[in-house]
Amino acid sequence: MKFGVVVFPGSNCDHDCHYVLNDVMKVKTDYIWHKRGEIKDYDCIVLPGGVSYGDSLRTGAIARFSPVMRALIEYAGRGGLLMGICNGFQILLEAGLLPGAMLRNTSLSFVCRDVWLRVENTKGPFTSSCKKGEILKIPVAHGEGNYYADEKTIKALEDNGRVVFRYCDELGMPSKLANPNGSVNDIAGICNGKGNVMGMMPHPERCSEKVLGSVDGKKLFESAINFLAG
Amino acid sequence: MGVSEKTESAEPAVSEQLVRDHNITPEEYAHIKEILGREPNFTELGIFSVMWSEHCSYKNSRPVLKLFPVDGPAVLVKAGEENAGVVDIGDGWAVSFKVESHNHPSAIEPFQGAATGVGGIIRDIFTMGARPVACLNSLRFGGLSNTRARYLLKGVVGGIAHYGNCIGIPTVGGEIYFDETYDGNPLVNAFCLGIIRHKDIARGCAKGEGNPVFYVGAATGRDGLGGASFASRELTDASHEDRPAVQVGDPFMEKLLLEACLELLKTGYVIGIQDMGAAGLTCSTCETASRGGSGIEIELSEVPKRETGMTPYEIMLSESQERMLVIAQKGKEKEVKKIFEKWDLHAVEIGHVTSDGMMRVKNNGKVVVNIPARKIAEDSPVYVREEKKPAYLEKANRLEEEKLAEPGDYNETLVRLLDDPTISSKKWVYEQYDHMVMTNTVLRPGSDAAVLRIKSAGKYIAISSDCNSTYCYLDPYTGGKIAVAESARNVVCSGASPLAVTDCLNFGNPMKPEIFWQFKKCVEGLADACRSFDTPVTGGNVSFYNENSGGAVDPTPIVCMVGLFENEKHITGASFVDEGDFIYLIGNNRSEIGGSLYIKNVFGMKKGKCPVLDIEEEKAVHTFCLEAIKKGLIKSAHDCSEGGLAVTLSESCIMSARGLGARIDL
Amino acid sequence: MFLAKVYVTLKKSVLDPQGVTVKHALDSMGYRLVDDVRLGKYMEIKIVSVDRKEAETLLREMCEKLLINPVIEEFRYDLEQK
Amino acid sequence: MFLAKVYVTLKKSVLDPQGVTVKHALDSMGYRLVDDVRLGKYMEIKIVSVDRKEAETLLREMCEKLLINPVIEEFRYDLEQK
Repeated sequence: MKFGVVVFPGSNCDHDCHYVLNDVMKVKTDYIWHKRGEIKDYDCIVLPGGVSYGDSLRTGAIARFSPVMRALIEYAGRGGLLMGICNGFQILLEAGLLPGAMLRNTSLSFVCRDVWLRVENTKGPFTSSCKKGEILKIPVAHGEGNYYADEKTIKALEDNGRVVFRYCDELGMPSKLANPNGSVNDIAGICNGKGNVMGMMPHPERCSEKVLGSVDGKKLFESAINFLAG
Repeated sequence: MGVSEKTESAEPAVSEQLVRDHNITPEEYAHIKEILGREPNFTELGIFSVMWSEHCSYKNSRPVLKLFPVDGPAVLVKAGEENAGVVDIGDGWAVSFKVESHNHPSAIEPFQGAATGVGGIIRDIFTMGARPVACLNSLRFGGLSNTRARYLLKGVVGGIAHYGNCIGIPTVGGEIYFDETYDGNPLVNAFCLGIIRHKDIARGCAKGEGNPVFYVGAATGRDGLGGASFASRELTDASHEDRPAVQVGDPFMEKLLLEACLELLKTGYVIGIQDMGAAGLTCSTCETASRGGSGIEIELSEVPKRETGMTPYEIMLSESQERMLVIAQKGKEKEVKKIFEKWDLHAVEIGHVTSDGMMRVKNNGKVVVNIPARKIAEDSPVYVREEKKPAYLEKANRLEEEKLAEPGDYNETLVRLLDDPTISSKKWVYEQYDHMVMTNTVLRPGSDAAVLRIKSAGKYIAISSDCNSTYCYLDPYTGGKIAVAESARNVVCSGASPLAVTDCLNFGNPMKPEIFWQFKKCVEGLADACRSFDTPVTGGNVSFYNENSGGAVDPTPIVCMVGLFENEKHITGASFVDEGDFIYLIGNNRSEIGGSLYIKNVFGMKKGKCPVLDIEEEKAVHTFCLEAIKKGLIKSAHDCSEGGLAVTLSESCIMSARGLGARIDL
Repeated sequence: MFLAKVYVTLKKSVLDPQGVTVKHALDSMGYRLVDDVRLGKYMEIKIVSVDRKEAETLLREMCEKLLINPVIEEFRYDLEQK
Repeated sequence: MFLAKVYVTLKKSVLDPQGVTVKHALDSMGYRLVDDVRLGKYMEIKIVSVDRKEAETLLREMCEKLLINPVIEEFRYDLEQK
């Protein structure tokens, strides 16, 4: 089994994701430089958080034109597992691999704190080891995580169980205060039709070790590994 | 070889007025002519002015800074030797750290002023070859009732968040005080710490005749022209018109520069490396040549420029951000270029090392600057300023405590103290900083000290930043000692033992004898405390001329202390843990309210005797606390500071996960 | 040489948090006559070309491909010969 | 009712890092004819007034007091009667 972590100029969480996968989960993991044109023999690829290209113009707008994106679109088309975290999620949206777009947080400022997520769908590879409705405490760190899509897209996402995570309070109930950015329907993470491509704003790699205060994030990586092991 | 008289763009002749405009005294001008053996031209005058400004040469503070203890078994690179000090943390690993001020640019443009302050201190760390892993900041603003202070606060916090979040280095702690003394002259002190193996420590020196000198990073523009000398002049109402082109930071570019430089340093092809900070190309060229005991020659037409028609004066003094000077091994030019091309960065050979000890600058082949490198870098004038005990002290220290009515309602008074912006929670600030990136943050902001793990070295460190400027106003010597003691206390409360210190000394105009007296007394206090705690000073920064139309700001010597954990199990938080735990007060609780936030809030007074600091008792408290933690007897520890015992207890309750209370028998 | 001025605004259907905040700030400063505020991006792009048609096609292509996110933004532009 | 369109740009002497990054991106996408890119802010403000002079004075005041940072930004505007 081999994982890949894509590195764009300005990616900041590439080392963090690589450490969790390679050193904590003990899975062979490579870095994939954004100028690489084709991708072969990877079981799962992570688009890490960070501020690719300094968020010039729009977060993720420029990264999507890197050579690696063409290869990733083809890889995803073949059913390869692809997980976009924070800036990685924004890049998936800009590349059209997931529908919708990110607006500035309604508070207008960057927010870095723990949030609670309710697991809405456990069919996909990244939540198969979680229980439906389970509550996870995972940190967010972004300035533009206010997910938006037109009504038709939102309806399609909700009706086909493609909302993977929703912001909620400690008890799992929806709450305006608990939503860190104003996302429509408190959406924190979605997946594509086949479920092999997922994007989420919170950072699971920041809570996969006891020393950092929570291991809830580890469940996502465990799910992917168990799913691949079959 | 003299300097060609005629240069293409007619540079102004060096007149007496021009010399004064450059803050150079007649004696200093005579010294310049002696060094050159002739009159300096316009560009050379600008170079001397910025190299001999207080900001770069510390000409007024150097004799006093010699009081600091700078040696110690763990010190690998001493204060003053390089861009930042380096301290051993065992098993071949070390930390490089420093704190620097960006007060004056932040008063003019808070967002970019603070952002470039963060960018500059980060460069000082990776220029040592260290991987930056944590930033902190100490901020001071005027009273929040004043709209300008609110505007500056919003801009500075925004700038720090923008730079830190974009470059991906966590901002893990710091402190913010609000006091009328800082109206119009905020203090923005930025700290950064990096991790490095002993063998990888890089030096800022140019050695080996013929070795190529590379300019790497952003193109040069007319940013912050004369920033260094500008920082050495007071900020008065006039300065709003005197707005040099503001320096703008590009954290994305610096992230590329950081990765490229660290990758380059691994190849072993680097002889010397230095960031272009205040005084840009000027400072980096003459300091590297001076340290290497060699000369350097550069050609300005090779320097990548962002604007057209820049004169040699502008190119040499520009303070454009995100630029480095790299001296590489001859014959490795191709390899150096390849690394920077990978990261889409300029890497242009602009000159080479020479053996004649001269800093020679050419423009299209014509020599425009020819100065002995060592003389300008190290022979700056040194002054022993006049000091005079300030008149205000006698009155300020007198406080008839018996005349102060006891609080009618103690609860109301406590709530009022907790509402003071200096004490109240700073969550709304640090939640704008990404304080978790790099997944090393074990104790998050809000506790006494930031605690980080260092994955590669398998070690844990604590960092704290402190200074009570009111105590320094009432008694600079004791105030200085307390700043160090409190920083050490915060490190000890987290379970680490203090290792070393960096400081940022923010004071008024050194030409005023009362201000220089405050400065010297504070440094004496800091030095004595550092000696007592065995925490050498590894470097730092002096920022003078922090004044506004109301006079000098209170003396503010910010002390940042780094501590090392023996074991991960010793990490201790500040909030109460379980119901039924016993609460102990370690050390004497003397009834002293001089200079307290209590009398400032309730009586609007900044008066009284500064609290006593008995160093031996303080050391005993530290030793006791650390031993108790190591024996596993302590669940949480919090140091008593602003607001006193009542506030300290409240904080430990408020921060506790399950909203615990406390019952105390006085 | 052509100078393109591109005005990018959020689609009407998209809530503009920035605009709302600025309007409140102006209200609190006493500017009651402000009815609505919408914030967007303004871009100046210099295009080296002598043929207006070529410059315009290039500009539209760059906008649609990179400069604008059609899901949430709309744009209009002026093209001046310099 | 007046509609004010305000165009805010960084002063020429101030570095525009975002503009530089977008220009590089366009270059790498093959748009070689782009000579320079500068990013700024675009604002649409509806002012309830019948008198152009009043609307204009109000607009200028709001810009100088809140909407513009005079240290690094400059602005121009159009004012249309609706």
